[in-house]
Amino acid sequence: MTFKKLINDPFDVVDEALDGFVYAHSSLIALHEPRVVVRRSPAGSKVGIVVGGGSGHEPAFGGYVGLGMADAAACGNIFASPPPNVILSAIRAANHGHGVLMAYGNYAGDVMNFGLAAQLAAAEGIEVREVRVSDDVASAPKGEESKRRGIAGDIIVFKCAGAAAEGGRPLAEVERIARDANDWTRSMGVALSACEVPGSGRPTFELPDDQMEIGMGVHGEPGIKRGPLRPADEVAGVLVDTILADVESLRGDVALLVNGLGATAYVDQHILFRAARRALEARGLNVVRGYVGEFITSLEMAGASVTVTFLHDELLALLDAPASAPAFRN
Amino acid sequence: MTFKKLINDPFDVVDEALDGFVYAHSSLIALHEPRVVVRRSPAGSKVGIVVGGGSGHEPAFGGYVGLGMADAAACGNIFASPPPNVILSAIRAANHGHGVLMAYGNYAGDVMNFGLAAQLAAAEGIEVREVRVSDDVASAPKGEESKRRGIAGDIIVFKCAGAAAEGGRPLAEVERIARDANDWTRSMGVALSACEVPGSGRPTFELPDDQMEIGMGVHGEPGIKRGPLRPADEVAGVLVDTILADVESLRGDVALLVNGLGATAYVDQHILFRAARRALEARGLNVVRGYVGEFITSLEMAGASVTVTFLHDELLALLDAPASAPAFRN
Amino acid sequence: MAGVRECALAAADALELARDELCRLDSPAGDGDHGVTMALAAHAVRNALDAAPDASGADLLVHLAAAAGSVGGASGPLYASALLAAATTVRQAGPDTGTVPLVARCAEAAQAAIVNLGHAKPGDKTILDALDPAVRSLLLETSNTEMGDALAQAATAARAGAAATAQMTAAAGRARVLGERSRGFADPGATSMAIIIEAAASAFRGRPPRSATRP
Amino acid sequence: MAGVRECALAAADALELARDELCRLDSPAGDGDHGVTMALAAHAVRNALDAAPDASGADLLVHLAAAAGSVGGASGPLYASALLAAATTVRQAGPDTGTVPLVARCAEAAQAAIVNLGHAKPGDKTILDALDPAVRSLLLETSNTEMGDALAQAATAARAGAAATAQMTAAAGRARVLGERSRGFADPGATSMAIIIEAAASAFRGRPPRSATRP
Ligand SMILES: Nc1ncnc2c1ncn2[C@@H]1O[C@H](COP(=O)(O)OP(=O)(O)O)[C@@H](O)[C@H]1O
Ligand SMILES: Nc1ncnc2c1ncn2[C@@H]1O[C@H](COP(=O)(O)OP(=O)(O)O)[C@@H](O)[C@H]1O
Ligand SMILES: [Mg+2]
Ligand SMILES: [Mg+2]
Ligand SMILES: [Mg+2]
Ligand SMILES: [Mg+2]
Repeated sequence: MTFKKLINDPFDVVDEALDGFVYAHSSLIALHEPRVVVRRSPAGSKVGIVVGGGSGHEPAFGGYVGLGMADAAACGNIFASPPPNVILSAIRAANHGHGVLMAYGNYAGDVMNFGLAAQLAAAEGIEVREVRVSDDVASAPKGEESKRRGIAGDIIVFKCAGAAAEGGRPLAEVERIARDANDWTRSMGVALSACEVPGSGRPTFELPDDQMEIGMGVHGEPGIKRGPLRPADEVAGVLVDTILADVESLRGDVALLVNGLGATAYVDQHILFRAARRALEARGLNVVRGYVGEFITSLEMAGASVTVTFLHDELLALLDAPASAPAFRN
Repeated sequence: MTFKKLINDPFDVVDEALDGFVYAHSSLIALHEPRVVVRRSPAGSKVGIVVGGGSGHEPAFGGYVGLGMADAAACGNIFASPPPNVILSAIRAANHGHGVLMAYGNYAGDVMNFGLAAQLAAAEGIEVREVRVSDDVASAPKGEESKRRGIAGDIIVFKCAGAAAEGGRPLAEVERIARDANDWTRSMGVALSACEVPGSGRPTFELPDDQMEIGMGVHGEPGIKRGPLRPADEVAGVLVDTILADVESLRGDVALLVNGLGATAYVDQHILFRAARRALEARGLNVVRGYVGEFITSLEMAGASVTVTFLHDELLALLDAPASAPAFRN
Repeated sequence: MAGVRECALAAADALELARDELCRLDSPAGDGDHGVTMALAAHAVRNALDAAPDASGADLLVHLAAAAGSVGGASGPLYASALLAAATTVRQAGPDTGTVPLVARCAEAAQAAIVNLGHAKPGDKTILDALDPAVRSLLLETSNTEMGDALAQAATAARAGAAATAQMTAAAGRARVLGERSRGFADPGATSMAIIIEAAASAFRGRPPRSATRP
Repeated sequence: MAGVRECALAAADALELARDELCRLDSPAGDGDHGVTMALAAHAVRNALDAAPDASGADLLVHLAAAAGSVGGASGPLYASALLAAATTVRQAGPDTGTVPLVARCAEAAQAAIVNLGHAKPGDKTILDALDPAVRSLLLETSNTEMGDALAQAATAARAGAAATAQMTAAAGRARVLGERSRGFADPGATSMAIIIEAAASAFRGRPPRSATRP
């Protein structure tokens, strides 16, 4: 089975989509060059925030450019990190002389490309720090946190880093905060069906009709195991339990984010949110902030993930700070 | 083939989903009773706006409750209009003594249920007016506009009516504006694959692998014909041409809204937006406002629609007025 | 002898069994939910019956109307208005309950209420295409006819009317858009109406309704 | 005789033909895009070759590195760094071009660059598992070996290395998460590397690369 798509030439997907997206949000964002989304009115004197990654995850990453979030997003091909020169442009656009923090998901390709871009930027005298989001507990065991993938936790890290930068904090502080947000954030998801990279002619994976993939990444990379499809309450229980088992000292207040991967109906996402909230509260945690919707998708994949951020006062204040990006407003 | 869902009991879908949705947006909205979404802080002295319809269209309709939009949304079962008593509660919650305008899509069930509710409200002394959104050009020929279904044009009508009410206009004016917004708004969509009403055990329709349904409604009701799947530029051309053929005097400035039905990737929606904008501009129109995303979905249906609002100064000002609802911010 | 309560329970049973069939019929031209909507109505009907163990026939009909209406959609208000009209007819009849002519007058009033609310007419491929032949069948009976026989005749007429909708072009409800493409399958609302009348008839005969015998 | 340009064109042809195969290999453990990424790289390579009709071998390698790198992902920077290292090696060699030992030194430098950037090692189920045996094969050759023969030997070694990845457990890249479940299919990056070396060999032999003969 292949997926029905409303596209033209598969190789033009990213550029045509960016054209439409940016035009529709032109009060907030603009294209700096073909693959670099920037704020419509550049921010003033502050640390610059660059986010980015492969395309196919819309509204990530261009949707998180705006006041209180990122200054620029570097966009790659579908499911492929942007190359160093695109990231370098984003760094230059975001730089206002106070240094730049890059926050991106921890994938081999992104690590290499963002790393190369940081070297190029350093050669131009721009101070660049990197924080790799690594919230997906399914992607490496405890003790190997730095090997974990970044999934919907991206949004929490972008939000906190963006708020810190907007609040005038210096680069080292913004970096510390982004790292702290990442350290306190854990996610895990399930996939119910695959998606198709345009031009590839095939779904990214095959899953029997009655099965789900537990721990699926946001590109269709397999998870940790397959199991029969279960009711939302049970799925939420498994995800929440796995997340909580990974954390040592459970704090009282958490933010809960449920992310739809693309093809899963909003009613399902909302039901999963309710189920995850109840699961967290049944385990003694207090869900004080909630977010539900499609924050980082996998084209038309079906499934969803649960993200929990264990809050302290600083993180909560940063989450609540004003933001005005196409995909996140406060 | 059935669809994989993250739900619990199919009969609990609507209430569990509303619980999750409202909790996650509790800074803006609240549940007034199980199926009535209201603003968190009720509006002051102004005409009340009630919207509503079947569930399964999320973020419609609860997502359009908030400052500058609706005061209350009445939510039905999946794809089923809410019953009169639920609508009556919404009317009561929205009423601040200046009358209530109800705006909803023109479907047999909604017409009956909202009509009955209006009679009940009138019996309580609440002045109620109704505007039925009827933007879907595929659902009845020119000359029979009042038989047309309401699809994504809902959002334009809700926005304009909400802004007018928030601006302190009296009921007759708010009604006139809502009607005017509807009169200047036309939509048409395509479906690429079906969805499944929870508990029904089957997709709402069957569509061969290489076909699309042209003129599909937002509930999986069939459209006007089937045809082979075509590239986005061609699909946009057909939709735009059909819309423009329906309008007598073409005005210069338009707002363009592209709505994803649920399972279609955002890149596809963005590409369709770009294609529709180019098609409109090639035909001499000027796209001065753009909206793209999932505004009114059909569970996990794949497909998208194009909505064009032919603008005059008053409508543009109302579209641009401040709004702060879960699914629409200005 | 069966009364409103027994007929309603039989109808609830039959509608729940017919859930898949009614969804299937609502798929080609509608939105695929009619079976779910009627199953929700059946559930509400059971709750209403439980909540009013001692209600009279007319009162029960009012409770049933509220239950049917609570599901919304197109069929909710149509069935609700039909049941309300029947309740009014029973009330106006005073002590004269449980006779075939009264049931015929109830059915007639129900039909009028549906027309009044939905503005459809027989031949439009709606609920009315099952109800109208049933009403006409009932009006032909005399007070000498057994209730069970009268309802059985009406059920046969309703089922034939529902079956005949397969050859009709929809002129009301969601299926209207389809026009000619709406031919070839029976109308879901007409089918649920036939199922309900069949269930009422079987309640009087002490047999399970036709639909309940299916797998 | 074939040079950098002919090898690059042959590789672009072969990669475009292998698009489906490389996507298929990237599906079970990766994100299904490797064929698309390498086809995009092939497209960029053609543009780079067209834009530099008179460039020297070393300059062409730099342009090819930019083209390969422009596609991003994991494979973009890895192939880019490999090509850049090869360019540097050619430059340092001065006039001594087109010899088998120089090609071997280029391949060795390319491998070192990939290790340096990606921190993987042979056996991790990556590009290196095709490149490493090819490098070792080339280093065994002497300056007396025909270039075509040397590359053909290297291509055979690369293909065998790529095939052997099917039995490996991934320890780098996206597939790492899968662990044991990653066994049973060849690594897409190792396969594209084998295809490229095969294409280079066939350019020297004037034959179409192996992959191009498939349907
Ligand atoms: N105006 C009307 N008059 C009579 N019956 C109608 C009318 N409109 C719709 N119906 C009936 O309602 C049925 C559909 O009911 P249902 O699926 O529950 O509602 P919805 O169309 O809201 O999904 C149709 O098959 C038809 O018989
Ligand atoms: N650290 C690494 N070192 C060497 N090769 C690697 C490394 N990480 C990934 N690869 C190679 O990249 C291939 C995947 O390439 P591609 O699919 O284009 O990138 P992505 O993983 O970004 O989708 C893998 O099959 C593997 O051979
Ligand atoms: Mg990739
Ligand atoms: Mg319905
Ligand atoms: Mg229906
Ligand atoms: Mg890949």
